[in-house]
This record gives sequence, C-alpha cells and structure tokens, in this order.
Amino acid sequence: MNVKPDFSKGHNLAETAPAYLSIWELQAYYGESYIVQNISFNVHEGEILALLGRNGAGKTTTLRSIARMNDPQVQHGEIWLDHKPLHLMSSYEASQTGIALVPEDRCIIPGLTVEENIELAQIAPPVGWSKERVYELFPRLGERRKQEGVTLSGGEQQMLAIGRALARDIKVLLLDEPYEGLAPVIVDEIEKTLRIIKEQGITTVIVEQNAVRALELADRAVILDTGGIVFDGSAAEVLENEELRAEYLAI
Amino acid sequence: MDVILPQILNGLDKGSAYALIALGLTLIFGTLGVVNFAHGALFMIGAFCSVSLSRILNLSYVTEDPTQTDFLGKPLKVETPYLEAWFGPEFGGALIDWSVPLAILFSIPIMILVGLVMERGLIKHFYKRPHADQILVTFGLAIILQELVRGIYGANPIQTPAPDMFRGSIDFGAMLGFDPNVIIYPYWRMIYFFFSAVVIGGVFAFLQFTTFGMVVRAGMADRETVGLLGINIDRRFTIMFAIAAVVAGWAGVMYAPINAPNYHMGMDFLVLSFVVVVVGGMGSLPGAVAAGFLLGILESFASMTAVKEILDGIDQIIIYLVAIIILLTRPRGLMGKKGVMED
Amino acid sequence: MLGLNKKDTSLLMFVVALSLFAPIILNIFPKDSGFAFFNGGYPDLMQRFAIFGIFAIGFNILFGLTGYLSFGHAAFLGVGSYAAVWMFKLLNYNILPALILSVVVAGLVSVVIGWISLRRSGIYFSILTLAFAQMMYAIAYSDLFGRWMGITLTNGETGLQIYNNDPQILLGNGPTSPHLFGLEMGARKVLSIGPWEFVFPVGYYLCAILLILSFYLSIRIFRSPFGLMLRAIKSNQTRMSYTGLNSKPYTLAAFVISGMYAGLAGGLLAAMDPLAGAERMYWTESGAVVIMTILGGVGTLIGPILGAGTIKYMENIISKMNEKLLHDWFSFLPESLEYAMVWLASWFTGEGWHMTQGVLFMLVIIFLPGGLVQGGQKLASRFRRNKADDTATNATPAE
Amino acid sequence: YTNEPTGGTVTLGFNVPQTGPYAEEGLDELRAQELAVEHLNGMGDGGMMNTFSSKALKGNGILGKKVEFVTGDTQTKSDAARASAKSMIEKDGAIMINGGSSSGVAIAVQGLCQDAGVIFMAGLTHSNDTTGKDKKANGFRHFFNGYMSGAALAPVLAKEYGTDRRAYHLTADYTWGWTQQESVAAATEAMGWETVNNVLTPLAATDFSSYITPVLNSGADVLVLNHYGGNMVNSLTNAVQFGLRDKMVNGKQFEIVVPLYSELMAEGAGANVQGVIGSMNWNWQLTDEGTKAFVKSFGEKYGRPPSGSAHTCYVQTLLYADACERAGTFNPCGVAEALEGFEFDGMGNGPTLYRADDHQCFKDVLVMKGKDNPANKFDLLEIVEVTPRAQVEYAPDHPMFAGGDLGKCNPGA
Amino acid sequence: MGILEVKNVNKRFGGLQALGDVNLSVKENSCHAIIGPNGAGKSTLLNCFVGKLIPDTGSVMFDGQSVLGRTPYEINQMGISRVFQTPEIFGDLTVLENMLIACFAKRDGAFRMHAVENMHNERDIVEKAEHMLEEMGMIDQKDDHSASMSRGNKRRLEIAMCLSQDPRLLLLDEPTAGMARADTNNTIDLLKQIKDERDITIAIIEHDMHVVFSLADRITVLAQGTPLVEDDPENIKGNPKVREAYLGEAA
Ligand SMILES: Nc1ncnc2c1ncn2[C@@H]1O[C@H](COP(=O)(O)OP(=O)(O)OP(=O)(O)O)[C@@H](O)[C@H]1O
Ligand SMILES: Nc1ncnc2c1ncn2[C@@H]1O[C@H](COP(=O)(O)OP(=O)(O)OP(=O)(O)O)[C@@H](O)[C@H]1O
Ligand SMILES: [Mg+2]
Ligand SMILES: [Mg+2]
Repeated sequence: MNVKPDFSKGHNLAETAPAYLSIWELQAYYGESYIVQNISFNVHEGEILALLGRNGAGKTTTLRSIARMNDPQVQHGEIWLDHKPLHLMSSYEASQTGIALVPEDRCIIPGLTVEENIELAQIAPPVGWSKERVYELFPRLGERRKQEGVTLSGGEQQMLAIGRALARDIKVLLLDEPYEGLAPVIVDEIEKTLRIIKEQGITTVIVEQNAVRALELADRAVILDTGGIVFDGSAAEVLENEELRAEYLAI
Repeated sequence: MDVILPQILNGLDKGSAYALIALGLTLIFGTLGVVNFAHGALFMIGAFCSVSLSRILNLSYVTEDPTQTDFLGKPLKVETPYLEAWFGPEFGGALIDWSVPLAILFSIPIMILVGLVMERGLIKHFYKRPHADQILVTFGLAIILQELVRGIYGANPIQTPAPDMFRGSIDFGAMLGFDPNVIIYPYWRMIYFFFSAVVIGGVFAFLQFTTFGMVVRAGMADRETVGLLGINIDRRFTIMFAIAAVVAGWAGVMYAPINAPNYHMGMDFLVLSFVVVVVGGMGSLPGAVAAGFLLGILESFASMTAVKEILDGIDQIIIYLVAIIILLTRPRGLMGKKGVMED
Repeated sequence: MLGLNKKDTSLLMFVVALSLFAPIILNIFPKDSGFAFFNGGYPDLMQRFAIFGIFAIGFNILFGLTGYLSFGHAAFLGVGSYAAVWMFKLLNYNILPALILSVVVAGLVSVVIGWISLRRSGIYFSILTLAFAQMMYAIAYSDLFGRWMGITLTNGETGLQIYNNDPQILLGNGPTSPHLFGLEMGARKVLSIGPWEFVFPVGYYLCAILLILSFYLSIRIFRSPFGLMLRAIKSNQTRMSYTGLNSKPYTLAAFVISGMYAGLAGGLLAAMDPLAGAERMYWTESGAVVIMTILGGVGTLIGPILGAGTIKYMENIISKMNEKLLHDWFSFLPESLEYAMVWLASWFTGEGWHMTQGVLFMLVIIFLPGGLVQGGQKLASRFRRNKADDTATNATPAE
Repeated sequence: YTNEPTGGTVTLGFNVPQTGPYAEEGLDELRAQELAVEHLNGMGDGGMMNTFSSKALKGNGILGKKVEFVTGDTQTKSDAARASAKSMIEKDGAIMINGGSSSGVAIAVQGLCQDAGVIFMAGLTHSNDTTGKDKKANGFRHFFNGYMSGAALAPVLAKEYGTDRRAYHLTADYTWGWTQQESVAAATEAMGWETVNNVLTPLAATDFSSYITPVLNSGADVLVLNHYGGNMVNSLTNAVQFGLRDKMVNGKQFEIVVPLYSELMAEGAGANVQGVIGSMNWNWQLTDEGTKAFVKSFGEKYGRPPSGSAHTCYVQTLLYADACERAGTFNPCGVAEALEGFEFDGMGNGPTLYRADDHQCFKDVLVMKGKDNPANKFDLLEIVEVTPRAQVEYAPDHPMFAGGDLGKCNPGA
Repeated sequence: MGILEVKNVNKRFGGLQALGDVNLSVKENSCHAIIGPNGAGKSTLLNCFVGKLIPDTGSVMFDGQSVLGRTPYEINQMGISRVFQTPEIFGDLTVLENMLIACFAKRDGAFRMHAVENMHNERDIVEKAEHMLEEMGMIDQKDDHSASMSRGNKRRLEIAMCLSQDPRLLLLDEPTAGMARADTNNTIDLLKQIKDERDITIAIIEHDMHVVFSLADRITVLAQGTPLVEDDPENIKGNPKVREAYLGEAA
C-alpha cells in the first residue's frame, strides 16, 4: 500500500465496493504527542463501521480528526468523503459536506434550550430532519423542549446530541459512544433508528465500548490499539475470533 | 421636583453614554468573551472621527493679510477652508458646521475597518487564551492607539461643536409649567439620548429577531460544537466585533460635542464601562443598558448638594458603592447569564 | 537545601545573586560611555525593582495559583504606605514598626475586602475588588474619611508627609530620615573602578533582603500542600468541594497573604521615600501589577520579578530619552536621515514611552504566551540544544 | 553638597508632565527650558538674559560650566514625579529640579528636593500651600498663587459685574481647588459679593452637567469654576452648553469666572471662553521689553507664542543660574541665600521680589478675558488689567498660608 | 436502620416533578443499585445526598445525622464521596496531584493552613496516593497531565480519588460508562474487594446491567421520580414491569 490511490475518483483500497469515506495515512497529534499513528481505512456507502479499542486507543481522536476539529492537529494524511477532500477543510466546511459527529461528552450548548440546540443545527445548509421528526424519535426531548439543554439528565443529553446530528442532512454519522448512559430500552430504540437511517443510505461510524452490541449492528469493524490499526474486516469475523476479542477488546 | 427632574435628565444622558459604551463592550466582552481593554480606545477613535472630519472639512489654503500682524509682528496668515471657497460660505460653511452628524456616516467605514483589522489580526488568536492574556494584549493595543492619536492630535482637548442650530438649550421647565430658567436642557444632549435609544433598539432588534444572536451566544459557549453543526462561527464573530466597534465609535462620535475629545478619554471611560457591564450582568445586553442608565442616574443624584450633605463626597464613590451592593445582593449582576465569565 | 528541591534552590540562588549584585549588573556600562544612559543602577530604581518585585510576587500567589484576578491590589499597597508614614509621624523614623504596621493594616483590610469579594468568582470578583480599590482611592484622594471624622488622615492629593511639628514621640535625637535602628536608608557607598561607578545603597539592600525572603516564602507556598490546594481551586472548584475541601478559607488566605505582600511593598515605598500618595491606589496601579505578573509569566515563580523589573525600567529609563539625546545618538547619520530617525524614535521614547510599553505588551503576549519566563526558557533550550546535541526537549511547564 | 559639579558641565533636571492630561503644558515647559539652556550657554539671541536686571549671567554657562540638562516625565502623579526627580538626582547628578504642572506634584517634588539637598524651582503650581503650609527651604516658586488670583480678580469683577452679585462655586475636590476657592471667595466677599454655594466636584468627573443644573435655581448669577485642565475645559463647555451665559438672573446677565487661566486650556475650551474672566501669571501679549524678547526668541524657534507655564519655567531657570553666579557656588544653601529677598526686573512681570520668608515671588498679576473674535488659535485671551504687585501682596503669616515651616536649607551630602 | 435513610423526598424543577415521595434505605456495608429509565431522577436523588441540591420536602439522614442544609464539603467530611456522571477532576494538575488532594482532604479536613510545609515531609500521604494508583493500575500515568487523558481514564482517576478517601458511603453515578470492558471488570473487582475489606457502603447508578447484577445486593428501580420496586437482583431481573419499562432485551 505504498502507492497513493486516487481517492478523488472513488478508487478504493482492496475492497470491491467503492470507498465512500477514505482515511489515508492519517497522523494526528495533540501538541507534541503523536496519538493516531498513520492509519488508513475505508468506509463504504451505507454501511455501519464499528471502530473499537481500549481506553486511550485513539478512537475519539480519529473521529475528531475526521470531523476536522481544531484539536487534534492532523499533520499528515488525507481524508476523502465522496470525492471531496475533507483534510483541506475546517470543521464547519466538513459539516456542510455531510459529516456529523456526536461527541463523546455530548457537547450540549449551555445557555440554549433543547429546541434552540436543535435549531442551531438547522441554520447552516444542508438541513435534515425536522424538529418534529426528532421529537418523534425521542418523545422525551419533545417534553423537555423549553428546558435548558445542559440540565437534561445524562441520557436525555445523549438523545439530544444524536437528534441534533440528525437535524442536519448528513452523509456520514460519526457516533462516539452513543449508548453510554442510556437505559437499555433506549439503546434498543437507537439501534433501531440506526438501522433505519442505514436504509436511507446514511453511512455510520460507531465507537462503542459495548463491543458486542456494536458488532451485532455493524457490517465491518476496525480495531485500534495505541494509535494503530490491528484489525480491519467484517464484524462477524471479530465476533467469531476469540483471540482477537480477548487481546484487544477483552471480551 | 424642579431639583429632581433636571437630575433625572442629566442621569439619562450620562446614562445613555454609559449604556452605549457598555452595549458595545458587552457585545465583545459579555458575548464574545474577550476582555477588551481596547474598547475605550474604540470610543476615543469614534470621537476623533468627528474631530478628523471637522479637520478635513476645514482644510484651508493660506493667504497673508498685511493689514494685521501675528504674535511675532509678521503679516497675519489667514486660512480659508476650501469648502467655503468652492461652495460659497453658505453651503460650505453649513457642511463644516454639520461635521459631527456627518461623522456618523464617516465613522462607519473607519470603525468597521478598525474592528475587522483588530479582530482578524489580533483578537481572533485570543479567544481561547486566558482572560489575563486578553487583558494584556488589548491593553497594549489601547495604549498604542491612544499614543497614535496623541502623536497626531496632541494631548489637549479639541472642541468639536455641534451644528449651530443644536447648540442652544431648551427650557424644559417652562414647557412643563415651572419657572423659566430652572430646568434647561441642551438640544445636543437630547439628541444624544434619542440617538442612543435608536442604536440600542437597533442592536437589540438585530440580535433578537435574527438567529445571529443565538449563534454567537452558542459559539461563545462552545465554539467547537457550533463548528460541528456547519456554522462558520469565525465569520460571525468578526461581524459581531465590527458591530461592536461601530457602536463604540458612534458613542464617541456623538459624544464629541458634549465634552471636547482628548486622547485619554477612552481610558477615563474604560473602568466605568467595565463596571457597568458587570453590574448589568455578563452576557446580557438589556442588563448592560439598564445598568448604564441606573448608574448614570444615581451618579447624577449623588452630585446634588442635598445628598452630598448627608455624606460628604458620596458622588465620588457612589458608582462603586452601588456596584458592590448590587453584586453582593445579586450574584450575577442585574441580569447576568449563568456561567458566563464566572471562572 | 532550605527545604527546596534542587531546581528551586538554584532558582533561589539566582535571585539572591541577582539581588546582591544588582548594583553591579545594572551599572554595567562605564560612566562616560554612550551607553551609560541605560544604566539602571541608581538607588531609587533598584529599590523600585525590589519593592515592585515583592508586590508582584505576592500578587502572583493569589492570581497565579488560584486564578482569582484581583483588580484592586494597589489598594493594599496604598494602605501599607499610609500606615508606614503614620508610624513615622507618630513614633519616629525607625522603619521596623512602620513595616510591621503596614503589613498588619494591609492584612486587616484585605481580610475585609477579601471576605466580601470572594463571595463571587470570575469577573464579578475582579470588579468587586476594583470597586473597593477605586472607592478607597477616591476616599484617600479627597481625604473623605478624614473629612467625615474631622481630621487629616491621608492629606488628600498632596499626599501624607511628615512635618516638623508632627508628634514623633520617640524621635529624640535620632535620624530625621527613615532608618533601621540608626542605619539610614538613604546612606550609600560609592565604588569607583576605573570608568565604572557602582552605588551600594543601604535602602536597596534592605529591600533586596526582603525580596529574597519574600521570594523564598513564595517558593515554599508554591510547593506546599497549601499551594497545591490553591491550584486545585483554579482547576475545578466543584471537585474541590466534593472532595471535602472548603475553598473559601483557602482563597481568603491566599488573598490576605498577597494583600500583606502588597502592604509590605507599600511600607517599603514609604520607608525609602517617606510620602504616601493616593494615586498609588488608582486602578492603573492595580492594573500595573496584573500586567507585571502576566508579562513575566503568570504562575511562574520568577516571572513576576522579571515583569516588575521590565516595567519599572521602561518607565524610568525610556521616558527620559529626550530629543536632544536622540539627536546625539543619531548624529553620525547624514542630517536628513538623522532627523528621520529621531522623528521615528521619538514616537517610542520620551513622552512616547507608553507606546513602547504597549508594543512590548503585545509582542510578548503574542509571541511568548507564557511571558518573559517562556522567552527565557526558549533561549535556554536553544542554547542547550546547541551545546548538547541531544534529542528535542519537551518544553517543561513554566517554573 | 549633593551633586557638586566637578567637570566642565553642570546638569539641570527638567521634570515635566510629558504624558497624561497636562502633557501639552509639560511639552511647552520643556521647550522653554531648552531655550533657557541655549541662552545660558550663549547660543541663540539670549532672550530675556538681555532684559534681565541682573547682569551676572555672561552666556558662558553657569559659573563657567556648560549647562546640560536631563528630562523626566512626572505623569502628573506624585509618585512618578518623585521617581523621575530621584533618577535625575541619583543617576544624572542633577543639581536643580525645575518644572511641573500641578500643585500636588510640586509639593511632592519640593519635599523630595529638600530631603535630597538640591534646589527645586517650581513650575506651574498655584496652590497656596506650595509656599504656605508645605513650603520648604530648598523650594522656590515664581508662579503666582490662589490668593493672588483672588486679590487681582475681585476688583475687576466688581468693576465689570457690580458689587451686588451672588456667586456659586464649583471646586475641584483637591488641595489646589480648595485653596483657590477659599481665596477667591474671600476676596469677592470682601467686595460685597455673596457666596451662595460651593460644591466640590470629583477630579475624575468628565461630565459636569449634574453639577451645573442646580446652579440655575440656586439664585446665583455668577458661576466660579475652580477647575484646571481637563476639568475646566469640560465644566466650562458644559456650563455654556446649558446656556448659562445667555441667561438673565436677578435682572443681571449671568457670568462665568475661571480664576486660573492658561493658554492651553483656553485653546481646549475654544469659543466657550469668550467673555469669561480669569487671571494669569503672565501672557505673551504683554508689551514690556522682557516679554517681547522672550516671545521673539521662543516664537522664532518653535513657531508659536510661549504659554504662561513655559514662561515661568524659563524664568526660573535663568533665576537659578543667576543666583548661582551671584553666590559664586552651586551649593544649594548659597543659591537659596542669593535668591532670598532678591529683587529683579525685566523678566516680563515688572519689578519682582523673591520673598525670603516663604520663597514666593511677588509681582504684577494679569486679569484676562476670553476674546470675542479671536484671529487665530493663539489669540484667545486678552489682557483686561495688569494688577499691580502691591495689591496682591500679603503677610507671610496670612492665615491661608499658615502652618508651614520653611525649615533650614539642606545642602545634602 | 440503614446507614442512609431517605424519607419522603420531593423535588420539583419548575413544572417538573423530578422526585416524588422517594423513600429509600441503604444498609450498611451493602451495595445498593438505583436503576431506571433516563430522566427518572436518579442523578437528582444523588445530588440531594451530597448537598448539590436541596429537596423541597423530606429528609435525608446519614448515620443518624441530617445532610440537608450542609455544604458539599461538610457532607464529604461526614464520609460520603461521590463520582460524577461526567468526570470531575482537577484537569490542570497531574494524576498524582489529583490523588494527593483527596488524601490531604481526608487527613486534614476542610481547611488547614499548611502554607510553608514541605511536600517531602508528607511521605505517608504520597505513599497512600501512589498505592491507590497502583491498585487502580494507573501508577504509570501518575505524572500525566490529567486533562489530556482519555475519558475512561479520567473516570478511573475520579474513582481512585474517592476511594482513597476511605468514605463510609460511596456514591457512584455511572462509574463504568465509557470504560473498556476489561477495565470495567477490573473496577467491579476493585469495588467488590474494597467493599469487603474496608467496610464501605456503595450506592450506584448504572445502566450497564452487567455491572449492576455483579455488584448489587439490592436494587431500587426508579421511574418518573418514584421508586417502582425495591428488591433483590434476582427478583428484579424477573419483574415484568421492570423489563418493559427499563430493561428491554438486555435482561
Ligand atoms: N486534549 C488532549 N491532549 C493531549 N493528549 C490527549 C488529549 N486528548 C486525548 N489525549 C490522549 O490521546 C490518547 C487517545 O485518546 P482518545 O480520547 O482518542 O482515546 P479513546 O480511544 O477515545 O479512549 P476512550 O475509550 O477512553 O474514550 C490518550 O492516550 C489520551 O491520553
Ligand atoms: N436543573 C434542572 N432544571 C430542570 N429540570 C431538570 C434539572 N435537572 C434535572 N432536570 C430534569 O429532571 C429529570 C431527572 O433528571 P436526572 O438527571 O435525575 O435523571 P437520571 O435518572 O439521572 O437520568 P440518566 O440516567 O439519563 O442520567 C430529567 O428529566 C431532567 O431533565
Ligand atoms: Mg473516546
Ligand atoms: Mg443521571
């Protein structure tokens, strides 16, 4: 894999389906510390990819790099989404291109109500789900629409973060531990939703500590360890491969 | 009543100056979260826009008048403004006379430019830095701006009168049925009050009836996330900064006829405007405006002899005393938002 | 040594050496050379370096450790000065009681102001302290307290001075200028070596010793469990209280300690020059100590001293560069160029010294976010890198 | 003695406000001081050295030593002023300090010079205290003071506005303001005026409207503004804005008085000074030989007429130099002795006495009035009357000046 | 009589009844889990124990003393420690320093003026802190800047801080959320061990049923602010109401 593929034309790495989101030789730093160490992987249109690994493996860092956050700094590598060079964009441009990140700490904006948090997502084009549709998915949010977002319960905040991402018209949804803090019934609910939006053609990358659950949902899995990729393959493979699970996922 | 009323009027116009300055400051400080010690300098630059325009309109050519002598006994140099020469003393003179109101327009591009350069070139890099760093860098900038103005215009105050027709005063008392000559009020101060009311209303409307305000507030609370939602927050911050600069500049432009501008007028207002903003409550525009008028009126009352007889010198400390009382009784000032600049 | 680790000991030794040899270091240029103008080794300026160093060290204990930005610390400086001058007026010129009273009074005042202001945090705290200080300034400037009580307390704008008809009950035949048990502060020894001339003033050495003690104390505070608690307050007050710690007494203690430092500095100002003026309490003076601390490096040990030194040096040396001097300096140039240079330079010198200050603030904070200390570290690490060709050293947190 | 000059030069220290509200005034002082040094060193046209009644100065420096000078910025703050004076004394070896533009600073620096053992030749300082309560043996004041302003103004005011007037005072709340107010009120009351009220205004005030509106229904028909600098510019501007000058009260035209005028303030106040009466120490429009020589030499060098404070600083420098020559030494005690009781003329103020008891100069005082149609910006004031010296003299133990102690001259170490 | 007695606690937020007549008794040296749907009021209840919120009515007694009206630090000094749902640590300090603060607070109480004391003379405190880190398996990271740790590690640090205080009652709000499976298991073991060894009572909120059922002696199910059932883990698992309202397929 020393030859740089031509992503702009939808070329792929070793896979048959065309790559939709391509990460190529990504190297990301927090200040001086080298966190994501030269990783490459592909995500295909409409699939769900599970990005797994221990605490501190660099999962969040990878997602943040793809979403083009200021921190970490990407010092090398390319990211292409649907022939568009994300690595040349800043986070708002990436978002307008169709990337949505549900951050691990939810990042509900203080000072705004639930409703305003969603409206905020609908200011810049392209707009996705309507407020009503989000409330339909999470009736809880509808009940709390006038409440300040940060006073929501932990799980409600998680719903808001996901709802806010869906309120934009997205191509790729990056979920950083979406099940965390959610009641099991709600997790079921979200899982269903993810399957629905998958059918609508939205591509999803999901980071989750509840690896089994994620793998059951996902088509493919990528496992990270100390900033490098140690596995890239189908989700079922991981579920079957005891050794792999024991070594990198401890399950 | 004839003692109280004039002081309310005085308080209103003092208050409108405070409110206008605090409004601009709170856009930058309470909304963008930058402790902008250069805000006073923006006010001062505004005032010097008036001075400059009046200087420009007064550009003159020089002739010698042999019939008179100057202080060294040489023929006197007489200056005639080009405007008068070109348009005749009638119209040309009127233009010169109207330099302050014209400066409102004149100042817009200048203040926007100053605001843009300041934000793009400097403040942009300081949003995430500690407040202490913001203080130092904007204080440094304020000093530089101030010194530049001093270098160009000198340290002396420069009279910049209002148009002739607004120079007089109106006998309010007589209109309301009091004795004449008791409650009088200069036209220009009245104009200043209405002007600031319009500007304040305009800014409110802009932030209230557009989503702009919400976005900027959100961006201030969490830039990253707002960026994640596809919003170019940097551009909006820049616009906000430019608006604040224009508001500060206008406060200065219109203030020029009230008190002759000098290069350190910004610093004179600086501390006071911070007090006003904080007393109003961080992040609250109505708070800043309310605090401005409140403190203006209280200050006026405190300067009444009857009040000073109760406590000698109260007029010197009233603002600070009231600020302390308000901040102790209301944790976040009059209408402060929770969590804004509380750590 | 002295309960410090190696690094801190060497830092302390550095400050000791700097203080003791300041009269030589600061007068490094021969008396008749063109550069003699830049010498800062005269008693008044050296004393100011030390005194404002103490002021800034104390301020840094509050601001650098807890993050509480007081914008009214000059009030304690002023109070200290007034207390000291009153001791001179009532007792005699011995500075010991004066300094003790300065520290005590400043401490008491800071307990009151701190206790009230610390009920709020962030900008609200800053404005509360500012409001207190401005009130005290106004009260001192017009001697309102004195007026309310019918006495002279601060002597208004003129400043509190010592008159021949003051009580001075212990004066006797003692010296009529500030002294420490007979050792007059104004006394000095002049040492001339060839073209060099060095002045060793008694007053300066007293200030220097107190500076060293203050600095030592501040290192101990920084490194103590107490210092750790203060940094914890800056970091996360919620966690602090759920860990079972009451942050209020910690912040108040830090506030009072730094107030007492300021009081000591104020007392020393009066001891070096027995006059106390109200403008010492004006907000710009409070702002100055904030700026000294940031300029040097907030939260670093030595930064505040460097910041104080830089600002006082500029205030005293650059403001004295007048056009005549500039013409002398640039006289080697052709005349038109000379005038152009003088014109340019005069924006930044003499009456333009504020401009230089503003430019310096901006440059330092833009290029050295950690203040002068960071600049020093950068230099040092480059130096080290050049010397020993080893791997890139990570920038250590500012010490 | 302190800083005894050993080489071929002698260094004078010029300590003026170069920054802050009085910066322009300070710069004008500096111009005059540089001019004085030039003249002392025999360069230029000699200025007032030609008209000075004492002929001790020869244009070869002082006592044969070339005069050099250093400058410092007082920032109009006592602390800063003392710091810069100290640096001139301790570092540059200045033997005399001259300049300043406010009484607080003058008193602070005067005290310092007394302790350090150098001569202080005050610049602009108008408070009675400088040569009253706070007088010092090493300090000398050429400028006039509040008492003299009152004494000079009162008769003119009585003549112009009548003796049946009710005055309302606005007074800057610090030492200078208090002493001037006291002096002016006493002098006008002696003429039959009534003082209706005296309101103290904060130094920091920029808008005086709330102090001015009560004037209208106080029954007063004269407003006395005991303000200086920016305060005065603003309070006068505000008073005119509120239409005070157009009002008729008690059947009389309302009038405004500014007891202490300066050219730079008048320039700052612009058209608002028209018709307003005040007093000055000296003005370039005087026609005596000394004034003419000084204005010519200053005007040719700097393209503008000198201000009153520039004049005082210039004269003080010459007086100091002359005293050194006459005493034959730079020793402060010798110089002080030569200055004490010195009578001279030709310096623009008529025959003048440096009184030994309090080191205050006694000379004519000018009463000025804002011109109605100024031809240019230097021509804002006109001389109404030159009040003769006898009329403004007072006893050294006058109550307004009591409480001080000159002490003994201090030659330092 | 349990160590923590909650009687008739009510709490309203505006129009929302967050807690309605909650009665709860936590037995000494047991592990009591509180579960329930998102927004049920679990965190709110916990906040009432530690002084962050004051209930509108009702009483909360810890070891026979009321905690109401006391400040958080006083309550902590009584022996209640709390781990937050989103990690609260001293981000500017190193890991070891974080631990030291907890240890000092335990030894010296709410305030002690040890302004010039030397850290070197506090060997025992440092040792204690390091020992705790070792137990948590974080000793390698002791000099790391705590803000730049991954979130799972932040949470572990927070737990370590609380444990180092030897609390009598430890309140855990979703302690293992976002923690890798392996570390979750380690934490469960650690908590078990600590409970047995040190005579600690634990109250835990958790959505991860694995954790709940491995640790809890007793479970309260909270729904819409009121306790639905309180029972042994086995019975809860079988309870149909709980399954429907909360557990979904997970059980
Ligand atoms: N702001 C930061 N500054 C410096 N280092 C950081 C920062 N954030 C994270 N790191 C480091 O980067 C590494 C990877 O962190 P990251 O958050 O990507 O891990 P993760 O896989 O998401 O772990 P977790 O499952 O715990 O969330 C960790 O070692 C962490 O210490
Ligand atoms: N300050 C507040 N103002 C208004 N409503 C609040 C406030 N705090 C909490 N609530 C509401 O009270 C309810 C209970 O919240 P709480 O945080 O206790 O839930 P929880 O049981 O911990 O849920 P989760 O499992 O999702 O964390 C929620 O619906 C929440 O929106
Ligand atoms: Mg993560
Ligand atoms: Mg919760």
